[in-house]
Amino acid sequence: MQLSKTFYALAAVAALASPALAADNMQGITATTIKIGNLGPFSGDAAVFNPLNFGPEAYLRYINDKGGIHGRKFETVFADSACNEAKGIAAAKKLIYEDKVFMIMGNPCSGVAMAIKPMLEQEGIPWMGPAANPKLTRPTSPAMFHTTYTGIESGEAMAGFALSNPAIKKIAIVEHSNDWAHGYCNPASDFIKKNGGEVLTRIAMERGSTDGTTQALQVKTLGAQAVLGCLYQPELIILLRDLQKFGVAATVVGALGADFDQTVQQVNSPAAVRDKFFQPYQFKAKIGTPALKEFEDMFVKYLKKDELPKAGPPTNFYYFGVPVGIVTVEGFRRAGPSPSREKWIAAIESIKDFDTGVLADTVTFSKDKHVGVSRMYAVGLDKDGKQTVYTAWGKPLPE
Amino acid sequence: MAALLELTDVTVRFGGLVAVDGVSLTVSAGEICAVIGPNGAGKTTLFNAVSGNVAINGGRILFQGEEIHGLTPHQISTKGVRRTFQNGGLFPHLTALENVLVGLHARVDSDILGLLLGTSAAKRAESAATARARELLDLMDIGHVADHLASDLSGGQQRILEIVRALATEPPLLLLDEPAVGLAPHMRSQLVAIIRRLASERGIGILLIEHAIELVMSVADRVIVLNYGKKVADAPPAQVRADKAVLEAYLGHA
Amino acid sequence: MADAPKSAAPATKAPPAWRQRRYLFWLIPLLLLPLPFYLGQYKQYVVNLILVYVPVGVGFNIVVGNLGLLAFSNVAFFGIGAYTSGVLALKLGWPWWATILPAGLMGGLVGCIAGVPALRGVRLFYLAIMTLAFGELLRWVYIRWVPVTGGSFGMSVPKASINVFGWPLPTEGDKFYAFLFLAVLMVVLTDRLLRSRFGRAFMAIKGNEQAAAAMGIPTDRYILLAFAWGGFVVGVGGSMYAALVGHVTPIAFDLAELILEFAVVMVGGLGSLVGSVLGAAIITAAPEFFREWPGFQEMLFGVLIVLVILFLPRGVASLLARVHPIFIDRYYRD
Amino acid sequence: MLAVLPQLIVSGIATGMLYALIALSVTVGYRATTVVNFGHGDLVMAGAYATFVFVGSGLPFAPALILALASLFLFGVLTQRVFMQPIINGPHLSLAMMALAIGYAVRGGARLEWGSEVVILGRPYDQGAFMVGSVVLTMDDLVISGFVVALLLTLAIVFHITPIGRLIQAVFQSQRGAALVGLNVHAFHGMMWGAGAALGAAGGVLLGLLVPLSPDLGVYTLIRGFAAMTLGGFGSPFGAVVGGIVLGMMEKLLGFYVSTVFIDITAYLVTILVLLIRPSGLFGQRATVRI
Repeated sequence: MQLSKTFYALAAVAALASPALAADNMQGITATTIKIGNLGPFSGDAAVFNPLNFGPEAYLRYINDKGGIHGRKFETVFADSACNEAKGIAAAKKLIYEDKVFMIMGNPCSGVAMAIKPMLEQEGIPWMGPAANPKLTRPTSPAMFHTTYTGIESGEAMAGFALSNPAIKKIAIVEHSNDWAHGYCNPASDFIKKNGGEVLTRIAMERGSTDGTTQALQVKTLGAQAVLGCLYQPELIILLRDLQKFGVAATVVGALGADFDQTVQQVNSPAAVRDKFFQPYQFKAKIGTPALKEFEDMFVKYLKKDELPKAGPPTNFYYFGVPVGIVTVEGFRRAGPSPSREKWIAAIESIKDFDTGVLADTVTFSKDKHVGVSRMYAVGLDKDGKQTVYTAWGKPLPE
Repeated sequence: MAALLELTDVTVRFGGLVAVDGVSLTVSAGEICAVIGPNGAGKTTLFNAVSGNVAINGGRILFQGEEIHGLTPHQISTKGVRRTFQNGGLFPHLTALENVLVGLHARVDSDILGLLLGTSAAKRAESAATARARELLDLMDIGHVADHLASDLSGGQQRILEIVRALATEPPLLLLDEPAVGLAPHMRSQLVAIIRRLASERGIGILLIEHAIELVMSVADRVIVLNYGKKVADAPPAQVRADKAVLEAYLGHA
Repeated sequence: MADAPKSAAPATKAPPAWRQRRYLFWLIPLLLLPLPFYLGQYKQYVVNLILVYVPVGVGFNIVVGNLGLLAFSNVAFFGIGAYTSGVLALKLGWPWWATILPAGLMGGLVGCIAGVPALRGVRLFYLAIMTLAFGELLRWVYIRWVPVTGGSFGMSVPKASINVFGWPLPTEGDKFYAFLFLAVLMVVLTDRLLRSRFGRAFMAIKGNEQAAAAMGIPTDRYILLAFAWGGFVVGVGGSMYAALVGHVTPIAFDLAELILEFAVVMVGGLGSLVGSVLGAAIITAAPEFFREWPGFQEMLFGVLIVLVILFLPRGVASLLARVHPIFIDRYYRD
Repeated sequence: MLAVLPQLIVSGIATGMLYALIALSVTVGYRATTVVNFGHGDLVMAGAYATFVFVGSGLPFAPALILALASLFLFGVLTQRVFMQPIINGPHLSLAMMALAIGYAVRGGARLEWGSEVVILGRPYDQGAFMVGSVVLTMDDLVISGFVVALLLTLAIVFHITPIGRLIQAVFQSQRGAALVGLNVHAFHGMMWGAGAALGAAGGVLLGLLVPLSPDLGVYTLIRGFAAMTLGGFGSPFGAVVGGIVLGMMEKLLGFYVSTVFIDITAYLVTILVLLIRPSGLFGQRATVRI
């Protein structure tokens, strides 16, 4: 008994180690299924970002409902990273070595993503995800892909939109002291300096703040014409409210950590946001317009009740997550009836100018470019309070 | 004969309250000296002053001719002044043996590096200490409870254990704070015998606080009476017993 | 002195013979040796993580269990250990094995600093809040001292640096042997310390500080020693964490981590070395069993601790003690 | 730079009032039981969510608030009786852990329900702002400060004038003494723990006026509350309020004139400095315990 156990264990190790190198790797693929790992913060204080994981899941279920790809249906294994490196590694190892998934759909927490990167590279596990940390795909890692904007694209879009107003030169940055915020605001700061703007100051505003008086008064005293806020939604709301309170007229550009609609609604003061508060915009049209309606319907139809918001329509995080599913599926479509990791990666790298139907930019990958998108719009309320998507300052996107 | 312990004009104040007021006294080797007085007379404060738990505001305390006031309790203890506590100073969560081993602490010369490396010298020091502790317990006839928790011992055993622990390093001076509290009569007489034995056989100077007046009269060579922090008498028991003023001051309250 | 003890606790009645057989504990690491041949990378990783938390629990227990002080600074020792290893490996190019001792020493140093308020008579909740503040301040330093710590992004420990005398540890199975050695070493050393006059001094201070001083124990020095040794052991755990996770970030040492480390000590058994090891195993492995219901994890975790405190106040170790007296720690009782 | 000083002070007071309320609510439980509730932050959070739930069920704000406070009071009483009382004589670590664990479970529950979205409580009044000289005041500032001042006055009356207050003093000074005067100490502990929870919940609701709700709502504020208690003197209700206000002002001044990176650690610096320099705080009796 004991002996045979050892034998199987050794055999399994051997099976994993040697032949995999020779032939194409088909781990996670059966005649009828494709196993996908979905890694995200389902517990802990970053759980607020888990719609990023449900977006792609909705798309996979939609595809399954339509019969799957080349006769195979997707089978998702969720794993909780809790946004904690030690737990995230355990989760990823379970997906790779126990569940033997084909690939992993990414974890929005960049610390965890960085911690699992060496393992993914070693095993050659494909990864596709929405994590903001640009280091995941720069320099290019053979099997890792960003279908969505990293901190660099988003941060530059924030700065770029502010500078597209010729009147704006002096910019203040208000940010959390965490990797997420620095992931956006560091590239933003570099972009401003390179493009003729001036970064007046970088002001800290920590999570759990209940008041933004100090920050607002510093912005006011320094005479900033624009403020980049690399802040989560609660603190962004406080900053907007307090800037308004002290009559600071500066334009505010928020990072992608907040939901635009909710932020506007929760600031609850038109004067604080109209023609004043903007955010980089990842999508080709306004959420809620017919152009994106099919996605909203998809989320509502295919996600379970506890995977959707308690109240209201799906937030932009669902839309931001869904391209990960779309491009992954496109990879399988192109990889043909007998997919392998190698074929899938080649298929993804063959994607050029692919319209996801949701993102502002089309997706283009190549052998040495694993970030699929770059162009972003900006969203804001115009003078009349109408939500508008802009391509640049004062230039609304034609509807 | 040079005094073992010598207090000169010792004063302790707590805010406005003078707890010990210019007390002078001496204890010689082999002498049993009892401090009595009504509640709040400053007996325990006097003890705390000697053992370093309370700072004195005036006077001096000499032990073997050396000033000890101003030293920390552990330094005074290391010099050879050991004490027991009124409300039981045992470590209830340690066994009787471990309690005595703590008493022996300063005598165990195992260094930390030796212990961590498990050198035989360190091991020997530890096991020698353990053997010594068992011996001490046996000597006082409580060896059979060596591996029981202190909190599981009877009241009498706890009192004796505390004395064994205090005596582990063979100090020249022992301070006993109400050793007979809560003891059954037959235990009291055993206690008296032990105290006498310590003084006569080993020449230990003993300063004790006690409320049980019969015990004091039967064991003490000399009785010191405190009242409102002041010394009102310092004489052999018989003489104190006869002193009308003492009886008024003290027994009236007792 | 013939009167019998008031109540004879069965534990203390046991003849000391079983204590002579404590070498049987060596069977545990020996039996674990073939583990890498049976476990896959995932399970082996979880086992390694348990081994990281063994010193973390052992070190923490010295201060809160044996010395009995309410100090919340453990996560500071853990963090400084991890950062010391990370910085030495990344910035100075040291191999990991050479960073273990410095990590422990830094942990010990930080332990001494965290112990200073206790010397000034700060106790109970005051000490708890103060040490909590200390740990958070240190975390603030990790975030702010960007050139050294990498700031909020943290730092990646170079994979090549994770070796022992040049012998690389590429798989979880390889790390396991290094970790098992370190965990066992920390347990054995702490066991020796606690069984000596030093350990007895800690327990005497816990029981009655004044009486301990009256026995000639310099209490201040021993309080510092407990913090320093606790910090050292936890610092070594931090170094192991750096090698295992490979990525050291400030958020890994936040209040949630502190609660986790508390749980290791409480669930295992306050003041029990056996308990620290058990607690590390239970608290680290339990979430893996609840993977299917991630949202429930926090709630279950809270409920688990509540139940343990209510029904097993001396932790899971007290259950084992009922099985065989060999598991009774001689260090602590209520 | 000095032109904004009055504004910083006024805003500091307004922020400090919130810290003061949290500190006060911990103090109430501490005075009665001599145990600090380390899980208090989660009760603060629970109060805000409870109000949110009752408002969501269609109740007007005021009754919803009262129901929420009553629920938290009951929860406090129950947890004290069922979980804290049985171990009240155990090691302090167990007490601290028990409170933490209860809070952790509550937080887990909230996360399960609302973890993946941001919800707001909303104000039951208009979000107005007034100019007083060069200083901007908002309705939020007035509501929060008014509530805390009213509460402090009520507590002052309860503590110093009513018989209950004398009981609280008695129990605070000596548990055994309180039992001797015929007080059901257990029931009393439960009630006061509940009162602390309800006050904490009120703090949560006031927080909820300012910021969106999240399961971690109370955690950040609790640390500030502890710092305020330490600064003002542990166990002193008046000290808790003064400590809260001073802390609020220090955060603003340090943040504006030195660097905003210090706002987050002002509370920690204050805690450490106070305990090292003047452990009894501004108004406390004693902060050190020598056994």
